[in-house]
Amino acid sequence: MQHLSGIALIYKKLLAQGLTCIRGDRVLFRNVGFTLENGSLIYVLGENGSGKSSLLRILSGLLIPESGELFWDGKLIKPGDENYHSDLLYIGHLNGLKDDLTAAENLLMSARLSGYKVTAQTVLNALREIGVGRCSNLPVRVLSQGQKRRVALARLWLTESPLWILDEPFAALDATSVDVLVTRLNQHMVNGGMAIITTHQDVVINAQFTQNLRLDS
Amino acid sequence: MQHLSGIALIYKKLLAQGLTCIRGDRVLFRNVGFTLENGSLIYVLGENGSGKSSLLRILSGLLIPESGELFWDGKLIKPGDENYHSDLLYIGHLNGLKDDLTAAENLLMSARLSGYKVTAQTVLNALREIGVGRCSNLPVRVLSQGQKRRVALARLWLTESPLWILDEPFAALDATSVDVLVTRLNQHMVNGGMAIITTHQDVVINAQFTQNLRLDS
Amino acid sequence: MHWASWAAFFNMGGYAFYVWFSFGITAFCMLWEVLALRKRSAQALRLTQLLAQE
Amino acid sequence: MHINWFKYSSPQTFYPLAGKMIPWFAWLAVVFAIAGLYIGFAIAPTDFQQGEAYRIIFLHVPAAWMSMVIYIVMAGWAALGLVLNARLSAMMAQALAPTGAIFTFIALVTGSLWGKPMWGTWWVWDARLTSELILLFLYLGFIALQSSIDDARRADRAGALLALVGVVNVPIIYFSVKWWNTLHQGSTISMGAAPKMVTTMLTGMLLMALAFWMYTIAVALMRVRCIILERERSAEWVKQLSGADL
Amino acid sequence: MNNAWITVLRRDLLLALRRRSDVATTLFFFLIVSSLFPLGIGPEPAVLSSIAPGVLWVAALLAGMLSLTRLFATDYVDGSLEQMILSPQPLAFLVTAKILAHWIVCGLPVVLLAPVIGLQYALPNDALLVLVLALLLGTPALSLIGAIGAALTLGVRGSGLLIALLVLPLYIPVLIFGAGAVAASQHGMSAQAHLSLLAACSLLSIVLAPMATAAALRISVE
Amino acid sequence: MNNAWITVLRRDLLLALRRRSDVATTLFFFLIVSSLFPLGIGPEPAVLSSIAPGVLWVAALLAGMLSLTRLFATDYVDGSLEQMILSPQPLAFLVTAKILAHWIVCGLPVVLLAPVIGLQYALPNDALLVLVLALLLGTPALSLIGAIGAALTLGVRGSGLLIALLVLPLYIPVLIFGAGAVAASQHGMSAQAHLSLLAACSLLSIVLAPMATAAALRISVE
Ligand code: HEM
Ligand SMILES: Nc1ncnc2c1ncn2[C@@H]1O[C@H](COP(=O)(O)OP(=O)(O)OP(=O)(O)O)[C@@H](O)[C@H]1O
Ligand SMILES: Nc1ncnc2c1ncn2[C@@H]1O[C@H](COP(=O)(O)OP(=O)(O)OP(=O)(O)O)[C@@H](O)[C@H]1O
Ligand SMILES: [Mg+2]
Ligand SMILES: [Mg+2]
Repeated sequence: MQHLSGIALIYKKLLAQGLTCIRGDRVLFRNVGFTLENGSLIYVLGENGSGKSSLLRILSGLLIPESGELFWDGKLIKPGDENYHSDLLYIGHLNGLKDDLTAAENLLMSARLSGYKVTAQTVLNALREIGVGRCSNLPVRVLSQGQKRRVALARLWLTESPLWILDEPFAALDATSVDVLVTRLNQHMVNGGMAIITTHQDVVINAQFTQNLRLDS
Repeated sequence: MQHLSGIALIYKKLLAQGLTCIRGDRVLFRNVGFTLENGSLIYVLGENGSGKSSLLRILSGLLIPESGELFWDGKLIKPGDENYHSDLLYIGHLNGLKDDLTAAENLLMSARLSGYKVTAQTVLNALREIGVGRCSNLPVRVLSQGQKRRVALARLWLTESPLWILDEPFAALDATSVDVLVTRLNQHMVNGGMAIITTHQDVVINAQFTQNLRLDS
Repeated sequence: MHWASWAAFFNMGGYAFYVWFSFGITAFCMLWEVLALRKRSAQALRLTQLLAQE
Repeated sequence: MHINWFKYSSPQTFYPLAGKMIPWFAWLAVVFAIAGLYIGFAIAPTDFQQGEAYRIIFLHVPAAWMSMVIYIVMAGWAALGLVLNARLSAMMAQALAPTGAIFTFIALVTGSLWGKPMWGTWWVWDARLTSELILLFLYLGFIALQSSIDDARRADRAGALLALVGVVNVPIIYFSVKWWNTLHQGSTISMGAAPKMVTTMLTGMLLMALAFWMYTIAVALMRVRCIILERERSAEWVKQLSGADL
Repeated sequence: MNNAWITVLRRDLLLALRRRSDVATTLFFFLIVSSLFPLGIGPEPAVLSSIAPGVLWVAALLAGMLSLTRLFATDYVDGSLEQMILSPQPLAFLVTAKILAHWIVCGLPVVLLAPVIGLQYALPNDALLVLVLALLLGTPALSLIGAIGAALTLGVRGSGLLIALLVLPLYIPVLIFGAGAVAASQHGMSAQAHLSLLAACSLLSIVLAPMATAAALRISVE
Repeated sequence: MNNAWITVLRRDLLLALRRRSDVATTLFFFLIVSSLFPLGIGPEPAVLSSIAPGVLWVAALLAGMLSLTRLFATDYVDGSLEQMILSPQPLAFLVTAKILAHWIVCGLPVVLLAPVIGLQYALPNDALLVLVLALLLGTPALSLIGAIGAALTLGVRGSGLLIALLVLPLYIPVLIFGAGAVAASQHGMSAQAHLSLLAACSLLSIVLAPMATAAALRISVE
């Protein structure tokens, strides 16, 4: 767990079967299934409100589907599955940052919470990678929308999780940051990682195998 | 004030002089000035944290600049200037929607707050224009990120203000909604409206006169 | 049967208010509950039928 | 005999079944109530200490019993719903809560109306009275929580959790309140003042309690049917129901 | 009345009363808070009636504090506060609508329920009357003063401490005069003086608080 | 101790330190509530000291309530709650760190302040000691039980009062045993039994509350 090199050594796969999601009295999607293996990527596509975020929340275990199962490494994922959580990095619409803490403090705490032993220096490096090194000692409250999002995304440089689930990571980012992020994702794919991503923008990530999951009804 | 046709009958102009903004101990920009007239548009450009949102907040009167003046219709704009506010529509990063009210209720209230006498039908039409008519009776809490943004933007179909200040209106929207919004902006420009916009995406709006305001230091 | 007359029965040995108010409010609560429920189910059914017609 | 419980635990099959059961329980409630009231008013003698006011007992005690029993039954359904993820159980819990609250309210009001002539005051801070009041708060908390969550499934699970937490606490609350009142100076008149119960009185009370039981079941079934209708609005079988199924 | 003002009032009432159960929640909140004291202190009616004024005023204060901070905070977080500031109406004027809504939801129920709880606490009849009157005169001041505090603490960090220390002491006179009025009438004295002072508090805060609140709100969104 | 657990504890304490106004509000509320009653009742030491245990306990209870609403609400709004749920640690375990932080910030100050106020109420020395002991044993249970309510009311519609409706009835045993302990020692009896019961309440809630809270949190983010 100590070394934060990029190489994901874990070879596992995520299997989803017959996922159905109902919110209120609307069926968002029915019978969604896929297999995700090392080095491959899923784009979840669909218009606003088609259920992309809901699917991502189901995949990360935050939302219990109406029916269907998820398997990680061949084992059924149960709610609060610590084994799965330690292999997972989820960044949703919400940044998960505390307004009153500085960017560096936020990042340090969230890495520690995920079980990584990080130092102030590694944290600063991660913030620098995505171009908000200068803001590391500012409370998150005063940062701009894009800077906040970047601080949240800086976790991608601190994690060793093979599976990344990212909900619209590119929203509110400027062009430079989008490029930086794409590079990081490419690197993750090369290292044998897996990713599930939603976005409304056109970005190209190089993966060994790319699937499109369309949710429009 | 009653008719909600698209034609802005008011011919006024916005003049900014020597605006300087300092946050914390960083100078975000210095000596920014421009003139905005009927039918013309300003893109505010710059990377994350360069001060675009801050500039827009200054222009709308929410933030007091370090130095510099703003004139509307030849008169100096003071904090809490009701005359200016009635000619202005500002939509920032935040949607300004109450989670517990339905989309329709939210829109109705915000139009009334701006002094328009609208009916349930006009509100529903506005929501339909931007494609969230189906959600009109759902509490905003259950809507998806893009749907929430669209409800906030539906105000563009209810307003008669000549000056629109929009902070990243396209973020989180799907491709269809972006097109709808661009059409509405084009129409506003043709009607002699004015707009100040920030965005990180590439969208083309047809205005009689377009300025780019770049904030990178 | 130990009541001398109907009047005595209604008088309840001077405790008429307390006794009859108790029974009255109990009856009222129960009747109100049942009626409210009938109204609620009629409403629910009407709504579902409206939905079905659409 | 083998009964397929899973079949009856689906709202679709339960809805008509409940509809058939309601009249039976309703009539039983009426019959028991008439019998209980007859014994209570016509046969039971006047109390030598309290006069006729004691006849409130035929409502007060059964209502107090029901208020406590319903809470436990409700928590049981809630637990079942949480463990088995069974929708119908959660609905049953939700359907029982208002009836339980109403019986608690009746026990409080009738007790109050009894207290005024007997003790000379509408309310004393006595252990039993206080714990009944707290029970009312527990019911209301459950109802308020459920009604302020829109998503039905979430409301079920949150409510179930609260009911379980409450049921763990009810005995603790009951004994703590009891102890509180015995340690401080007790109220001058205690409820033990009622004389030893005569058999006729006991019979009357039991009959009224039975009537309340039947009433509770009938009303809970009615409410469950409403809840099923409201929740499964978009299901095909609900759309095919007509006014005759009311 | 003004259209925008009514809109703000209606919106806040709608939000508070989204369902009928929420109103009941407010009412039962007072019942619960006021039944806590006998459980702590014991059931003797004489003691209870002597603490009744204090209990009711504390319940009013608590209801205010539990809800008022949240009212502005949600507006701040979701951006409706910005929109209110940018509306073509004086902010101090709109703020009064918000405060009125808060008082209707949290102040009025205390006033209405107070006599019932007073009965449980064995208060005599004329003290009950004074109690209702005092609450009617005093609770608006609580809402108004609370609004300043709520506005000042929005998004502020270190200075928040100072502000809490500034605003909360302003509550104390209201509580003292309010509880004093009832106590006076319990002891057979006239409550007139206390009530006039309460009214003065409310009047003063109605003049000053909306402006102060509006100014604080403007600062908070900067 | 566990790394993630300490992180959560440190984060919450740091946040409280940065937002000192919240802490001040809690303490100030406690002060106001407990100094209100002498004003209404008059200065007779005998009466004051007889109501002291009840008043102090109720004040402690209500002060805790005031801060409970914020226990998980900000985490819920900014998404840190999701991240906590997804961390590779049992949620019920992490929750104990949050509750401990809440107790340190809101329970401990009350415990420390109580003897000072007890002096104002003319409590004898040994009763003061028992008061502090009782608060020390009982306030953890308040935080623990309150956490369940805070988790259940996350993101629900309606006023901040709902949490009070859920939690206050569950607080009653703690209140009774806590006030009872002090009253017993005032009457020259042993407070031992009450204190043991208080400890039992805290122990029981330390076993059950974190699990219930974790379950409620999982439900609320759905
Ligand atoms: C607001 C006032 C009152 C409340 C909330 C109340 C509550 C209760 C409760 C909860 C019970 C059931 C206890 C059990 O079965 O263990 C009960 C039983 C009873 N109550 Fe009350 N009560 C009130 C007033 C009175 C009064 C004024 C009287 C008579 C003077 C009275 C006489 C009785 C009797 C005789 C029983 C049956 C005792 C037994 O079955 O052991 N109650 N009451
Ligand atoms: N209680 C409810 N009643 C009705 N519809 C609901 C309810 N809860 C959620 N929904 C619907 O579920 C959908 C949630 O969508 P989700 O957030 O997954 O969309 P998304 O694909 O991520 O959209 P976006 O691109 O805007 O982020 C929305 O359409 C919303 O209206
Ligand atoms: N108190 C402060 N101390 C230091 N810097 C501050 C302070 N307050 C604000 N800032 C800085 O001011 C800038 C605010 O930027 P603003 O929100 O205007 O950016 P933006 O151009 O809209 O960015 P984005 O594209 O991300 O929305 C940020 O860079 C932020 O770090
Ligand atoms: Mg989404
Ligand atoms: Mg910006």
